[in-house]
Amino acid sequence: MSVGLVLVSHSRRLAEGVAELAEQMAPGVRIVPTGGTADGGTGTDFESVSAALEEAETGSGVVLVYDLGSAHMTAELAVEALDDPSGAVVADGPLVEGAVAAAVAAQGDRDKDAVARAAADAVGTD
Amino acid sequence: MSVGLVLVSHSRRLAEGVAELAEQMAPGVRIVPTGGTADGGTGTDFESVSAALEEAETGSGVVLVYDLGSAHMTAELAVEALDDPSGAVVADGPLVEGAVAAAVAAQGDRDKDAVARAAADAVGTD
Amino acid sequence: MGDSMGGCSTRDVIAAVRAGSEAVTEHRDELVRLDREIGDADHGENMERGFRAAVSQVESAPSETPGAVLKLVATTLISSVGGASGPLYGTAFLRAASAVGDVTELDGTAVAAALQAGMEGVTARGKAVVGDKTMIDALSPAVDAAKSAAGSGHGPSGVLAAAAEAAHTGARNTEELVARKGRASYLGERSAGHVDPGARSTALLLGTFAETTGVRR
Amino acid sequence: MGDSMGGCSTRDVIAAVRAGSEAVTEHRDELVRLDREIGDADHGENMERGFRAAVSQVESAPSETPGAVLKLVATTLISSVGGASGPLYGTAFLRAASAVGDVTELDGTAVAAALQAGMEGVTARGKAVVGDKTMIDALSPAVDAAKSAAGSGHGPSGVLAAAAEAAHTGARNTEELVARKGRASYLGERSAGHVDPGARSTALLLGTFAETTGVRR
Ligand SMILES: Nc1ncnc2c1ncn2[C@@H]1O[C@H](COP(=O)(O)OP(=O)(O)O)[C@@H](O)[C@H]1O
Ligand SMILES: Nc1ncnc2c1ncn2[C@@H]1O[C@H](COP(=O)(O)OP(=O)(O)O)[C@@H](O)[C@H]1O
Ligand SMILES: [Mg+2]
Ligand SMILES: [Mg+2]
Ligand SMILES: [Mg+2]
Ligand SMILES: [Mg+2]
Repeated sequence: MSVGLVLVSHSRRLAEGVAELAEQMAPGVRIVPTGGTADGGTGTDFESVSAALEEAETGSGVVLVYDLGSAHMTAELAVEALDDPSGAVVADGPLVEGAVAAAVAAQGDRDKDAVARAAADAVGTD
Repeated sequence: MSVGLVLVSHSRRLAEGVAELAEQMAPGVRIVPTGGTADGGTGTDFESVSAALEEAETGSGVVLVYDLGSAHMTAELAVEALDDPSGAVVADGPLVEGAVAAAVAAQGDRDKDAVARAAADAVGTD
Repeated sequence: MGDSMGGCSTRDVIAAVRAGSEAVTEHRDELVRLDREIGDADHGENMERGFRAAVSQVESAPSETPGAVLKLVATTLISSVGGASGPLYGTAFLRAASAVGDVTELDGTAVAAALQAGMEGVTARGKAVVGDKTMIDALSPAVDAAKSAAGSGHGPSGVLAAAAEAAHTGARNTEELVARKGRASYLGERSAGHVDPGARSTALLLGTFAETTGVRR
Repeated sequence: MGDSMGGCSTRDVIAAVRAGSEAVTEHRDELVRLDREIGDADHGENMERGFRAAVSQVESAPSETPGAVLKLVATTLISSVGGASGPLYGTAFLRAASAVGDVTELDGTAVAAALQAGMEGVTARGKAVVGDKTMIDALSPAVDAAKSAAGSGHGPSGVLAAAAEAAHTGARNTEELVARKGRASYLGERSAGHVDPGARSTALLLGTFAETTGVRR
């Protein structure tokens, strides 16, 4: 199966909206949105990101896209906590545009490094 | 008052989530999220964007941030339809990161061109 | 009707819009299928929704001139399509409306000028050039063919027939192109091998407009 | 207790964490106020939530070594803070735990080494350097002071006291800096004129740790 995608946002609604857009361009890709703290506030939640990593793992690896700096750090920590941290990669690149580009690349059966690169290169995509 | 912000997304949830994040960094700025078609589907709605432009206008001008290319075009059309199109500017830049940067710039009482530039320069902000 | 048998009236333009709406509805699934390959699978719905709304507007508010009909179609498409094709076709119809002005009948030259203005609107709005795999790849050859047909004395239906044929070829030729504008540009090289949905709908509309004008009572 | 009167036991570390939690709660509003100026106004809540959770974890699961306590604090902060300070302090405590290893008591040198490892963790995680207006601007001078105090024979409380004093100065000095990392970097020049919340909480925690260790029974 194609590479999975985890969206790491500070807001659950934001993450779900991004998943909605990305899924339309890549209906075959597993996209798991995460956002907000466990108590419903704004922030990131390490446990949800870890759970999302598991859910998005199809056997082909996972790419994580994040919104702000602290989401980046939470994403990295969740990857480091994996049994095999080499199975996931945190992509730089803007959340919305990067997620769409990554989803499309995953749909095109690119490997996880190419998917992460697609997210990073998504600045200025139409 | 500070420059207002209109978020033009394909998804209502996405736009609301972005507004949530941006408001936390800029509680004094008027931020109006729009997203989705009139019938609740994914897409952009010219009428909502036009209404949002009016709502976001505080007298200091409005900056619009968008997600994908078609949202860009809808944003432009809504600006062109204003009585005074020079009162609003569509900013390039990633939606989430750009909206946060623009909101912070508006909170800092920058004028609308500076706010738009902040959104455009938001790539790679922490 | 014969090719030089006269101009295109307000009623003719309304009939063309109505026929365009029917054609888009008929080809809805085809447009969805094309957009599923290199987009988000909604071009058929978008076009159907937009043109239905346009027909209902045009039928409810009596327009005096072809330009007024085109303008109403424009604003309705802008308000109802919801995808990139809304602002793009909307701007095209808006510019076409400006180009034809207040005349009550369009001759071949006016039709060609309207097409050219429409294309310039799409370019201004979407910044695509020929070869980017967009509706421009149907519209641009259509405008060239229309101008040349008008130049050699053809009336509206001849001009539109020439435009439609060129648009069909142009749309077909988008298959091999790599998209550089619109959602399909996200696919990069993988966008090749599929016809662009917007180019297809442009060819479809022009073909329908030509037919409607050609069989005018 | 006297400065060289012995090491820092598991119980001492637990007491320090508890005192840190109380201090953070006491200064909650101050941290929120600082974060409101140049961030999102949640640093006080984040720290209170994280350290409360850490205390409850540490009290419920008996740890055998100082390192085990630090590790439990680390994982709890990572899971419960919700903001940038979670991964940052979490990584700091994680690296500090690794640095102290399995010993049952920390001497001054071990405390200084733990602080240094913690700082390296924050740097690895957040990529900030001195002058970026972050907790690094409190932590980095604190580490230097701790190492020098340990080098001249001070025990844990002397080392922590030196670290705390340097951290306070460092935190105060963030006021004039322009942020280049974290949310405050969005403010650019406008971030100057405010103390960094994370630098302030670092100074607060180190001050509390020094006090707790200093008044040890
Ligand atoms: N920048 C552009 N310039 C010209 N045509 C474009 C541009 N962007 C998209 N298009 C056209 O729009 C079509 C897609 O329309 P549609 O599916 O209705 O919108 P969306 O892509 O927003 O879902 C494409 O097939 C292409 O022909
Ligand atoms: N990249 C970084 N490196 C070091 N410290 C950072 C970094 N980003 C943020 N910080 C610290 O974190 C503090 C903010 O923490 P907090 O408010 O809890 O998180 P958030 O900014 O996610 O709301 C800042 O004051 C700063 O000291
Ligand atoms: Mg589409
Ligand atoms: Mg669409
Ligand atoms: Mg904060
Ligand atoms: Mg926060």
